Amino acid sequence: MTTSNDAPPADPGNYEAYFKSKDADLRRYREMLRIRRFEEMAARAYTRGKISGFLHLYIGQEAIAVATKEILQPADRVVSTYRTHGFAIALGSSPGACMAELYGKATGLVAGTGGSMHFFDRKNQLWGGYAIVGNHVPVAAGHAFASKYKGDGGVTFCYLGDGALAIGPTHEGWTLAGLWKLPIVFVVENNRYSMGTPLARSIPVTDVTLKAPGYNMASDRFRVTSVAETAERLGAAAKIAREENRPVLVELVTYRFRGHSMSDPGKYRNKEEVEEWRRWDPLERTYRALIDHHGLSEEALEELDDAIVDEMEEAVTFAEESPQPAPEARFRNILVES
Amino acid sequence: MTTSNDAPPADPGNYEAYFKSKDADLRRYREMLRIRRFEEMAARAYTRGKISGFLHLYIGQEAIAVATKEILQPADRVVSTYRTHGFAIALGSSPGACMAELYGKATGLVAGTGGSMHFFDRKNQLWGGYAIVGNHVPVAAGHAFASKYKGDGGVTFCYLGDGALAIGPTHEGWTLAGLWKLPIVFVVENNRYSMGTPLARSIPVTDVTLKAPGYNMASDRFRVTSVAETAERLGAAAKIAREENRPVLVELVTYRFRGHSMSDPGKYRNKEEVEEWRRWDPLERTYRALIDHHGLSEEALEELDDAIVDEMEEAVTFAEESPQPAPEARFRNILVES
Amino acid sequence: MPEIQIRHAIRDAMAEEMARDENIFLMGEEVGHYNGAYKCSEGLLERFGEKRVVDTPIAETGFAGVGIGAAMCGLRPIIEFMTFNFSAVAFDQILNNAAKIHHMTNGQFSVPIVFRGPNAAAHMLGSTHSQAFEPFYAHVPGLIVIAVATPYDAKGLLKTAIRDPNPVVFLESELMYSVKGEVPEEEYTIPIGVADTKRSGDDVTVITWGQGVPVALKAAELAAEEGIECDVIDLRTLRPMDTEAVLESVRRTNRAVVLFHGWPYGGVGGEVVARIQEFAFDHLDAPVLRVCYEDVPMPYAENLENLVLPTPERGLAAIREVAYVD
Amino acid sequence: MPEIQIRHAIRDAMAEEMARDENIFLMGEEVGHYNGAYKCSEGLLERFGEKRVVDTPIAETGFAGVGIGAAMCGLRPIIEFMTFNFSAVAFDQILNNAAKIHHMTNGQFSVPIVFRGPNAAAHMLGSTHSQAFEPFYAHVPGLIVIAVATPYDAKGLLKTAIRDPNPVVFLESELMYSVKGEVPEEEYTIPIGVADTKRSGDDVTVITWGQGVPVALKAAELAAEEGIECDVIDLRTLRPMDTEAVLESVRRTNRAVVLFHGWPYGGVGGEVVARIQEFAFDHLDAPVLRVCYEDVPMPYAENLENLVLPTPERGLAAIREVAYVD
Ligand SMILES: Cc1ncc(C[n+]2csc(CCOP(=O)(O)OP(=O)(O)O)c2C)c(N)n1
Ligand SMILES: Cc1ncc(C[n+]2csc(CCOP(=O)(O)OP(=O)(O)O)c2C)c(N)n1
Ligand SMILES: [Mg+2]
Ligand SMILES: [Mg+2]
Repeated sequence: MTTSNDAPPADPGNYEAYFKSKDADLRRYREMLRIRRFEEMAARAYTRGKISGFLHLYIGQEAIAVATKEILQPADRVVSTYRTHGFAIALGSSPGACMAELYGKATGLVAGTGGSMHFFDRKNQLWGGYAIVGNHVPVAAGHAFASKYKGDGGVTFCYLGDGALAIGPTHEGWTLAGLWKLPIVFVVENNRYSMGTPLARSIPVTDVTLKAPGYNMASDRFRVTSVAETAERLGAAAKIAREENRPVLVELVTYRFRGHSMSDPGKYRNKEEVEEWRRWDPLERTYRALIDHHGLSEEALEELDDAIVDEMEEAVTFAEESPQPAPEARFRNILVES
Repeated sequence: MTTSNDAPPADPGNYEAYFKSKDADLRRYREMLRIRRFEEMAARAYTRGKISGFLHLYIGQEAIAVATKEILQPADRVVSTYRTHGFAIALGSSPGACMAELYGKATGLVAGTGGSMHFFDRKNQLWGGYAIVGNHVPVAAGHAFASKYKGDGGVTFCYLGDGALAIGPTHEGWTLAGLWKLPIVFVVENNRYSMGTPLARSIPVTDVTLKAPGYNMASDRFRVTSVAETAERLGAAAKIAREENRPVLVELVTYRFRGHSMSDPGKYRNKEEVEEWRRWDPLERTYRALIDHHGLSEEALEELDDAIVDEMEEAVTFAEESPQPAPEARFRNILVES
Repeated sequence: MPEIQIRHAIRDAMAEEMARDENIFLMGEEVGHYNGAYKCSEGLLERFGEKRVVDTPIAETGFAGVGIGAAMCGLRPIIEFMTFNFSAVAFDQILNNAAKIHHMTNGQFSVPIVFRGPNAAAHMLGSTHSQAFEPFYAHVPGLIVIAVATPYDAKGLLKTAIRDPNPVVFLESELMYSVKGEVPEEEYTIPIGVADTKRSGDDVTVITWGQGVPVALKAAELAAEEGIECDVIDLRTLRPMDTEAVLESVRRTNRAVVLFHGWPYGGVGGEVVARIQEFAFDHLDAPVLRVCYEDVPMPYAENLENLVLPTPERGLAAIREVAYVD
Repeated sequence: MPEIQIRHAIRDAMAEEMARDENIFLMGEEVGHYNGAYKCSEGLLERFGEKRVVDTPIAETGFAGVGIGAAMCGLRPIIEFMTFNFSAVAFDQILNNAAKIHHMTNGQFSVPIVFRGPNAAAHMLGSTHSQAFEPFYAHVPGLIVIAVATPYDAKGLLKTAIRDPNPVVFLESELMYSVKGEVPEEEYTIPIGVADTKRSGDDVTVITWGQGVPVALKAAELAAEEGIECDVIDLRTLRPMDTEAVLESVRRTNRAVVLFHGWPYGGVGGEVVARIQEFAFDHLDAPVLRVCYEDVPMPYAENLENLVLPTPERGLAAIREVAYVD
């Protein structure tokens, strides 16, 4: 695999390479939009005081979750951070259960014990949902260790932010994965910032893949501009992990359009920067491709959008109408009742 | 700087390159021998039950400490591990105080509070003496941070074992040093084993300098066969750290001839391996160079040896005759009495 | 006296000390350009520059260790943990380096450093972000541990902590950063190891600290309405503990409740109970009770969190119980 | 019954369980080719192979985390810390992952894992290598904490710990690995949460665990020579604690001493005292005393270490004090 720099294709309107199939692109658009609309409604509920605690939005990075779903095989696992709504929705979690979790309701994905930062949905292959930066990386390596131990052929996809590169647990997880040749893909979602800190103030290098040789990992690096390219290249990484039983490092250059969390005004970056990145918003590009390239009508996409908004409004209604956890619930699942 | 492999010069008898000066080589031989004799006597005292706890010997690696002393400047600092006797003796600590520390006596280097693993001797620029693998690396980076903060021109020499490469604190210390461009030289004393674990079971790469680019560090790598070469190349690294204010990684390929600690029989390596490395023992090579190359007599070196043995026997006597710490001493230095 | 928020008392303490001694620097995540995750360092980067207000990557072990190493060289680091939950990844640095270096070097080196940040539960942050860390640090000889609950105490004790030649763990509260209180214009400091009686009464002694203080005061109010007058003792320093202040009060009231934010097992709460029964045994008319978190990981759901947290009502119940009120 | 050393009881427990269930594996530093730093895994690599006896580099956070992740997948890791002192660098994994994953996933995942290794002071290893870690782990809901002091308890409880579906912190003792005792040939297990009375008497209750047990028994012997008969209760499980066993005894003796290896502040010792005074208040004729380490980092020097450690003599003095003997 090659290490390309993070420059986007010269022209956002160039759709030849990665917008080949109308149906696929429509499906991808739909999935990305479902995530975005879900989070926009969550943000609104947060502002209305219906949701508390931390709320970290994935807006701008949806293509990554959707691409992951495309290449995920039954024995595979997805392990992520506190910025997990996108993965849950993409992998098939019910928006109602997700929204109810944000509301801290009994019907939530984890019955209100975790909230936004701890989405886990085993049946949909979502294995978390971790909020201490970097401490899921050794755990994910442990999943890959188990796959190899059992020979189940599964690959673990471990997502981490650019802010998780300086911390020790990430290094130890990478080291053991490289040493023991574990089937795992470490995907660095480099959205340029950890809270207000740009990558250049997080680590001594700007090309994360420069670290790969030190762990004997194969690597790839590119800017996320379409689901198709992301799925193709993540798939190639997974193929190496699966067939050669070794870890692969993939740096995805992406961008979050919202603040770090709801409380972050994002003063550390200027309008121009955000606007420049908006031109490359995979959702926006897919929208344009569907119209300019695949010839869909704005009305058709409008209808699709309305349907999604309905779905997410139902999710909100479900969350609002769901009961709070029973008081005794606070004593449940501390230890496994045997 | 180049990255050379760890192969030794073809012929141990080739003295041209690094045994140029009779006086210097004699001094170097003397310093290495002082360390070796000190530790041999400590080992004997340990077997006689005079010393307890852990005792990690530096035998085989003495050239590194002696070379460090040659290039150390007044504002510089040396930070090392629990395998520190060599540094203490080379940097000028009194063998009596060192031996008394091993005996847990009031006259010890740290008055019997630390023992073998915690040699600290501030006036001789020895800043420890740490026994949790890797946890001195961020601390050493902190010394370098202070040098830069104060502008004292000092360079910190941080020594760590090959076994300290997998652990997170090392990664974090390297990351901050690279990010903040700190004047520090990280010297990996790769003696091939961490306890019974060969490097190949510690990290996914065998060339440690492959990690340098990921931290934006310059690097060097070579096999330690003489004080002169080691001093020259460590000096070059220190020059970069000092003048360019940036961290440098140096991997020293070396070997310990004794077990990990006194309790380790070293079953994990065979006689042949140890014998092969003995041919490259810098002390042995320097001895041969003094005789074959500089024309000294065996008798002369015999005398030198006797004098050193006397010095170390005095150290033992001093330790034996020194008093134990006063009982109240156990309540001292818990907090700074202000 | 002007009323200011705790976050500003903390900022002012740091600013005044940094102005006094240029060896003092502030280091942590988002302390500079972002002005602090909870705005406790607002304006400090602008005033003191990047040399002395240092933004770090997410590497608690790394920057805690750098702080320790810098302190050994005579600098005076203030290390901010965005919250103390994140000090768990730096635990070894605090336990084995900060707390022991002065001792294991036989006094050749000292570690004048302050580790500060918010501690214990905020609101609906889930189990990994709602923990009280004083049980882990107050247990360790070689450390000083402080927990503050008012702007006055925060400023006075932080200045003392910064000037102290020892490693200090300084516990704040995210929930209380906006709490306002009077703080003198003129310079002052508060000594380490001295508790403060925040309310006086002769019926029951309530020992508390940090986030527990407002809960304890409210509980004491409720008790007063029932005619039970409480001494509310804010320990302020958890290690070393002002045992005498506690005993003096218990010898008067013969009854004690310990109210705090944190899990029940052991910890500072257990230590307070153990000392009272050991040194005031003959004065006790009732067992000392603890009011704190239920012994569970903090759930996210609002209703569950509220049930787990210590409340004035639970405090009152304990006060009534030790006072044998029906 | 054959007499075997604790190290072999531990090895046999692991070997028998590994033979029973191939999802069980042992992982840690030097556990394989080196046969264990303290030879607790002697022969296991040879018998079970590299797949199930996994040597690790020095990366406690890494392999603790790998164990947790593997346990979530249905494997049954036994993670050996060469000593628990080195678990400090893995503290976050144990506190925030092992202890919380079952809870924060609402039971979707569980973490059946055992963290085992020697705990507390050995002999002249200095301050960073002589620490008792139960105060840090017993404080945390979501964990089970066990400390063993005999070959019989070690084997029976380790087997139970390995079979338990929860994360277990299993504390051993370097000083006691060679201690011999009877262990039945036939299969047996010991339930979690049940204390064991290691000596019976009606005058004073001595509560102890782990490395404290032999010291407490010796102290009880000395006391017996003076006519004071002690109940010596080995808690064995520190979390959950067998409070009833302690209370039953104290209600009989009306006097208690807690003797253990570790620092005084808070911790398991503080918890035992707090529970006794809370639930047996009216039965106590004297304050509960604690005999443990002095509140200092462990010095290396032999004479100083001996002064810091709890001894039978110090135990006897406390027993006499609570018994009001002269
Ligand atoms: C060990 C630790 N330190 C600090 C934090 C607080 N924190 C939460 S998210 C975050 C920024 C992470 O940024 P990045 O890894 O780039 O992920 P992103 O938010 O951009 O998705 C910080 C500092 C934490 N959760 N854990
Ligand atoms: C965090 C931690 N884990 C384990 C240990 C136990 N231990 C002490 S030294 C050592 C081996 C270190 O080997 P290396 O780093 O190569 O240094 P060397 O002994 O070869 O000089 C181990 C495992 C420790 N001290 N700290
Ligand atoms: Mg980021
Ligand atoms: Mg080594």
